Amino acid sequence: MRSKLGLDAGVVAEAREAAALVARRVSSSLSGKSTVSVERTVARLLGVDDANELEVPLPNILVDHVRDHRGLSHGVAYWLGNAMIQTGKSAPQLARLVACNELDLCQLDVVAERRIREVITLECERALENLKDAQRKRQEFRLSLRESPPPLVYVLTATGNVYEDVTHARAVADNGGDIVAVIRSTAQSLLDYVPFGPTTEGYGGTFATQANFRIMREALDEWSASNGRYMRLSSFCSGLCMPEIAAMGAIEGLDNMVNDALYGILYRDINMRRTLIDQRISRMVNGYFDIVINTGEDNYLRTADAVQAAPSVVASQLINYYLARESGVKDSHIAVGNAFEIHPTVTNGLLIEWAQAELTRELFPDCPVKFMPPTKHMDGNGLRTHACDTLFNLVTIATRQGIQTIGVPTEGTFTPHIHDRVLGLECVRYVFNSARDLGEEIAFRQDGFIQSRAQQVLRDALQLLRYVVDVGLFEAIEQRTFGNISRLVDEGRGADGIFETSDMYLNPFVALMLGDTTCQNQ
Amino acid sequence: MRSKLGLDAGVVAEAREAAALVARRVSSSLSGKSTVSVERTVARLLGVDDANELEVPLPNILVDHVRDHRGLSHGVAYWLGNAMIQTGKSAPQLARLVACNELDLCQLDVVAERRIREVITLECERALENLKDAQRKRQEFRLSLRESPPPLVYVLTATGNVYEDVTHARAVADNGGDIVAVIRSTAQSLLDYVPFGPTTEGYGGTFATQANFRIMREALDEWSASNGRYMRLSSFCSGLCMPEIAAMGAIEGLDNMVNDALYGILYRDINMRRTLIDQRISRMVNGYFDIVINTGEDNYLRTADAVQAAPSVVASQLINYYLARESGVKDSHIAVGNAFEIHPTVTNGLLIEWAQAELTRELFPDCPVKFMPPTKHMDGNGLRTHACDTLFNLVTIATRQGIQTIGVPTEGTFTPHIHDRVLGLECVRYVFNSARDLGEEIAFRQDGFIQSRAQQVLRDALQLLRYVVDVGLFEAIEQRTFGNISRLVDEGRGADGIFETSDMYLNPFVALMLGDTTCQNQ
Amino acid sequence: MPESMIQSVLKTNYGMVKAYADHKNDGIVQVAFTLPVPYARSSSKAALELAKAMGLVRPEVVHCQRVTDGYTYFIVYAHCPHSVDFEALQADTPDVDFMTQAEVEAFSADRIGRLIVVVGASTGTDTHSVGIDAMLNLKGFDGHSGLEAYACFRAYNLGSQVPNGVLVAKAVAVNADAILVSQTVTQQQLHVHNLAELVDIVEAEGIRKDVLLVCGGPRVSDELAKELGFDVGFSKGTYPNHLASFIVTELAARTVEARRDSRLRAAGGW
Amino acid sequence: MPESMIQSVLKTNYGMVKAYADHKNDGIVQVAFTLPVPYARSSSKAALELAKAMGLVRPEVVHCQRVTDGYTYFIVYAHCPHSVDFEALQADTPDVDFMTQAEVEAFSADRIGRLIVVVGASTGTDTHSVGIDAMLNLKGFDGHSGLEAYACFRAYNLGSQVPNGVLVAKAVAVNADAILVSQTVTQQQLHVHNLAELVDIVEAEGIRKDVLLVCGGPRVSDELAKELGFDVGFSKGTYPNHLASFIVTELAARTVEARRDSRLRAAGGW
Ligand code: B12
Ligand code: B12
Ligand SMILES: Cc1ncc(COP(=O)(O)O)c(C=O)c1O
Ligand SMILES: Cc1ncc(COP(=O)(O)O)c(C=O)c1O
Repeated sequence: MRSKLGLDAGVVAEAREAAALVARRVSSSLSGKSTVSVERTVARLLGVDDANELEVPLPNILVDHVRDHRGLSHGVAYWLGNAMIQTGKSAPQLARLVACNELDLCQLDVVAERRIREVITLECERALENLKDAQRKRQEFRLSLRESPPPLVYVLTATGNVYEDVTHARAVADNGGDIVAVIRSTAQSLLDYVPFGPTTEGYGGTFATQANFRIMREALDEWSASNGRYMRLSSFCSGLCMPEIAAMGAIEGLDNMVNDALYGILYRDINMRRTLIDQRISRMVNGYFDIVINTGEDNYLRTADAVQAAPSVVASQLINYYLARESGVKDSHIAVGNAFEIHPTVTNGLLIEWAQAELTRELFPDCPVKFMPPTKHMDGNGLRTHACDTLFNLVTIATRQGIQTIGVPTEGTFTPHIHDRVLGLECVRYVFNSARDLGEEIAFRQDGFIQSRAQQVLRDALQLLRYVVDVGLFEAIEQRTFGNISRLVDEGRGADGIFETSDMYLNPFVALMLGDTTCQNQ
Repeated sequence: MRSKLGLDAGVVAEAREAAALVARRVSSSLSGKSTVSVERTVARLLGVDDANELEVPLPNILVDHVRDHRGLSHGVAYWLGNAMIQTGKSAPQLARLVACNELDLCQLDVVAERRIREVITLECERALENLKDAQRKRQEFRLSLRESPPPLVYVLTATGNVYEDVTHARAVADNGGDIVAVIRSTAQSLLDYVPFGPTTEGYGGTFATQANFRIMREALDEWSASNGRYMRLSSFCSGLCMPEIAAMGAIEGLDNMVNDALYGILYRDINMRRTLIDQRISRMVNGYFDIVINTGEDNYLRTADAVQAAPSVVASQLINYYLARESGVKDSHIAVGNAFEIHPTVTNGLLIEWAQAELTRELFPDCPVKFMPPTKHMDGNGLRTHACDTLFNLVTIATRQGIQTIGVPTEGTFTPHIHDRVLGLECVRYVFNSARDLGEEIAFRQDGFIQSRAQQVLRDALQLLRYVVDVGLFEAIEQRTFGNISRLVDEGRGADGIFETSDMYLNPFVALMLGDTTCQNQ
Repeated sequence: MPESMIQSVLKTNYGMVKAYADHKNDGIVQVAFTLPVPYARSSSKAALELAKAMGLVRPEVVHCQRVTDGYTYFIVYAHCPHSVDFEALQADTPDVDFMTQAEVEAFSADRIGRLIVVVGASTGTDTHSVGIDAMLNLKGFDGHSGLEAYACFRAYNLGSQVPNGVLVAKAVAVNADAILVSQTVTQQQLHVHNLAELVDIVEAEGIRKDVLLVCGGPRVSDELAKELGFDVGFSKGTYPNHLASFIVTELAARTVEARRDSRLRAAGGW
Repeated sequence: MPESMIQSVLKTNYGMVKAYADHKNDGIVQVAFTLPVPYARSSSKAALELAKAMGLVRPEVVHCQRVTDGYTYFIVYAHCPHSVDFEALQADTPDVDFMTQAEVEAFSADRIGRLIVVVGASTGTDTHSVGIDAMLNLKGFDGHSGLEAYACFRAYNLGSQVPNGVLVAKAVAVNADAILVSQTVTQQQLHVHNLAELVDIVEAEGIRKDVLLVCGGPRVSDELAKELGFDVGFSKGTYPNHLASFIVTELAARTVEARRDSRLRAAGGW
């Protein structure tokens, strides 16, 4: 397709190269490091689940145990592999023994490293194969049903009670939503463990637990089967347990994950290195299991001015994209984010939004780009919000977005009530259908307002990327490049969960997952 | 400006010629006829106002008196002129004498016709000059203030109580409306007289009386003066008193009048000939006093299907336009109507609306075309209506309409509450500003959906116009050409108010007004 | 397991139904109105007071907006402690089964066996005819033909703006089984005044017992219709077969009753 | 003449204010809610009953919509017979005059004469910092600088997600005159729980009398704040100078009172 915006291919190429360089440098600067949450992810992928009577999850008990015994630099896989050889027991069995203080993993005799590697790699392969099997079954189920054409309609539920969320999710499905995302309780991101079991209390959202995933997954599968249309499930790979959530998602058959490389740093004050290591593994898992990831550039527009911050959105989209590629995620599974957040009183604001949405679309031609609704400037006037949502829906369909988070009339007031989602969805259906082919029908005036705006934003994004290349991503974040928020490299939560890996460090999943997806990609 | 729709200039020209021919034939078929309301209009323009103690308006008493004395074929001007000569009294004085049975106009000695013509023509000239004077003052007042750029925002009030209407009108002005139209009570159209005095009871609207006009005019002038922006006033020249309302509007300084040639026939079951004679004079008055008239093709889309009825809208716009031109109304004062009435579930409905709105805009380049909101398919769901209104507002601004009647969230439920207007206006402001230059920014794909639709509608309209030329307007109406409604030429209300004029018939206003505007036009 | 748990957690007690936002029985409602008070700090308190007067708990003004001098618009959210006995209402309101056109025709042939005459109009000053046309004209509504298309009906549609007296006179003239009236404009209760007038005229004519009196319109509910002395009212979402079903069932029932009455009378049973 | 007539026709009796749609005292209100009942004929009756339970008269369901199995959304219009005594409310709620930044600084120099120390944060699990930043940071809000920019303030902004205990500890450490807390997430009354916790901690620390306790946020009203034991609450539309005006006026008043108290105490007046 020809560029509707008259973009300069040279500028595009240069911006891509700069972002790719930033991503590569981040990766290499973090090699030789892992985190407690990455190790817990290894445990989870090997089947460790459950919690003790104090509700401490076994993956935490296991990893803390190894850490307390100063064995973490070898990786939890190393100790599990060795223990499997020594005891003939599986990872879950070992974890349970550790939890009842019946086993000290690090006191067992240690066999040769090669032997451990062989055994544990085989275990990891088997674990992945089992999960892949389940994923393939799910894919068959999905393909046996109808799916909506893009833009896929993404709707949050956030009651705090997973059973109420199911009711809300049914309403979403009944009214044409395609993806249900259970938003998480305010407290979760900063917990260095994943709560256990079904939960019925949460503020601003519902805890992401494996049981909750399963309850929602079952409810959606049931709906899908009886209505002949596949409903996707989403959650959030973010916070201190980013990669674990990815593993849980893979286990429970999620289809989509909000999974931004920088969100935790900027909006949860999590340590930079911690987040960047965690995101790498979480994305590997998502990539390997074909879970679509969504980046969160929308957030910048909520703490910075949307008109001015536009170049930083593009710069971040490209960095986020290349970081995902570094983790082996395919283009078709990277939904880079953007939002309709220009103040409603800006003259020609709609044109600026249109330019930006089209720009995102054109910069990522093979990605299911994700567009998010106005929220920052929404207030208690539901009709005003609905009018903004209507134009937002229009730009979404006209610029062929891949995923759209819907706006709801109470966006400026509270986590929406059940009918707010229904009314929001009604508006989406109306606009998507009424303006279905508008995008194809119209061309923008050459060098007019829209084209010039998009070209300018792209040039400014390139400027910004050059700057990030120059000073490095950490320094750029310190300098408020994204969302007008500054974070320091040595501050933030969770830094104590980072550790240096030894020469003996083992995590076979990385090689297995990357190897595999690299093949798939070719 | 180049056609955005790729219209065929030949088809446009042919359609115009056909419509002009229809209009000319209507005019000539009705020459030699007048109506009681036309005669009452003559009386009103000569200053006859007021009512008797039974609330019968003096213009009615006067005209009925002449009719009862079988003098109507000479025209009321003839008898007034003669009486003035005989008694030295003014028209209002004479009317009052007639009303108290103290004078029998038709029993006075009759002077030579030439003498009567001279005197009464002078009187008419003087009357017009006085009104023109007032109108010029109003124009100066208007020009001394700010006015909004088009689209002018037109808002109804309809409380039934003129004083409550004033409150609503202030809310309209405060929230950015440009034109206030006091909608009329359900009963008014079929009354063969104009009620008298301020009224505080009405259903679905407020009676259009001269006192009510004055009350609203004063309130708007006061608002205009203190806020520095001119507020326009509108009413409805329709029903059995069409031309009288025009006169009252001219007297009270109205700026705008809904004034359709066919509405009364189709939607009020008024006799065709009666309406067509009345509209001719009412438009003469409006044209002479530079009152912008609005046609009502929107109504067809409420009783017929909007997608299918599109050609009939164009055909009617052209006929309405040429009938107005026959009455001497200038292009700049003919706001031909159209509405956003396609069912919200029609796929690509927005594109069809856009094509039609642009078509109206291009067919009438010098007219302030008027666009009306969705109502037919609106229901009790205010948010759904608001979403439709948002896209309606978008098409309005993108196609450079001259006047826009706003939509309100309760359109499908009841005559709007005071805040409904405010919320509707808020949406208009938002969209007009946010999409201000969208129209200039975009071009339609050549021979794409939008262009093809507009071209097809135009071709079909030409077809229809050829048919109307062939069978005549009366027969076409009988055959449900407009709004899917059939009316018969000899049926409908008010036929008994038509009369044949004699050779002595006098109505100097016609020549005075037409002569004058013809000069202005050149 | 989870499924059954969901069931039990969320099961509604129909004897005591409360509003729902996102937690069972949270009772959240939204209330919106304009008050004739200026846009100022004290005004929001007035809005809260009004909400409290409705018995609402913890009201919160989420939006307030100046309308014009001395008028302010409010949107309030609050918890509504009131509940409704839905079980009782369900028992009171049997959900009716309507017949299709064919079923109506068959039923009528079987049970009535003659042409049923109906006369309809949009009366008073109301010019809205789409509703009555939808009921009577061949074309009907949304793909459902009007009564004209039914073998068992003879339908007269007098159109709109018809004086009530004219409609009743026509009904008398053609010996109608049912009078059908449509009303759309409701501002200042116009429809109520006009429908009441129609009932008065029908009663004055002494034919109330001989005709079915049916009204309809977007804001006409069955409750209102009955309150005003009609046999039934139809609102938004009515199809001609709903009306037809009502007429034939009701006429059949009346015929049976009339027969029984006359049998009773014959047997000296009164 | 007409003008005065309009005045008299439409003049509102502030002692008895009713809702307004298009006729004085028409009392029309709109109510919207979901009920956990199926989408069926009987359901609308449930909505009408709920409206009646609120004391509403002539309720009318203008819209009802299926949400999902067993849930239906309603929009109801009705006449609300309740009225509000606005005169009394006006008397109770004096409309406050806020000082500008310069006025605050002058007032403070004159009446307080020392640096005022304030400590603020968005506490608990709430990560929304834009509100507290708007109050404290140089950049401020909508062109109004935050307290950092005022000569008379020393402002510490601890950011968001700050445990209440940490905020109070900081206040103790720097001997703060005022503790400022921002709360945005209100779902399931999170803000209420969290604000109550803060008050408990402050009281447990025994410093309640020594600090001004101020909270703010989009859904925090002054009423709620006071109910929870704060000195004041600020909501949407607050500018830093509003907060500053409150702090300096209150501190000045307390200083006067404290002096009087100590004079009284010195004079053995207790
Ligand atoms: C079409 C229309 C018109 C057309 C009418 C043309 C015509 N020949 O009918 C025109 C343009 C002429 C018009 C004029 C006016 N209109 Co109008 N109009 C509408 C509109 C857009 C649609 C109504 C409609 O046709 N609905 C479709 C039909 C099929 O639905 P229905 O009537 O509800 O009928 C269904 C049921 O109710 C039921 N039913 C109806 N009647 C009957 C009868 C029986 C016996 C049975 C069994 C069932 C039944 O069955 C039908 C099928 O399901 C509405 C807005 C809206 N969206 O509703 C405004 C609306 C009805 N109009 C309104 C008004 C105020 C007017 C005017 C009075 C304005 C004015 N002052 O000039 C004038 C009319 C003057 C007058 N004397 O009446 C208001 C009424 C407000 C109120 N509640 O009081 C509305 C709601 C618009 C608004 N918000 O202002 N209007
Ligand atoms: C920006 C934003 C975010 C940003 C916050 C970034 C940041 N660093 O602050 C991000 C993207 C991170 C975010 C995340 C979430 N958000 Co948020 N967010 C918003 C948003 C869009 C704007 C809020 C805002 O900045 N307003 C602008 C400021 C200036 O206004 P303000 O806070 O009201 O402050 C003014 C006054 O209230 C007052 N004030 C405020 N504080 C104080 C303090 C004092 C002392 C004083 C005197 C005055 C005062 O003065 C200020 C200036 O006038 C709102 C939607 C909206 N339109 O309101 C949702 C919203 C607040 N978020 C919401 C939610 C649920 C969340 C999440 C919990 C979702 C989730 N589960 O993931 C997460 C947060 C997780 C957590 N732990 O808290 C909900 C809250 C619902 C509710 N009522 O409970 C909202 C309403 C959106 C919605 N409808 O769902 N959010
Ligand atoms: C990119 C991104 N990640 C994560 C989240 C939420 O997750 P958390 O629970 O970590 O705040 C959001 C919230 O909107 C988000 O935008
Ligand atoms: C063209 C036109 N004329 C007149 C009217 C209303 O006037 P009346 O009072 O004659 O029904 C309308 C109502 O919308 C209209 O569209």
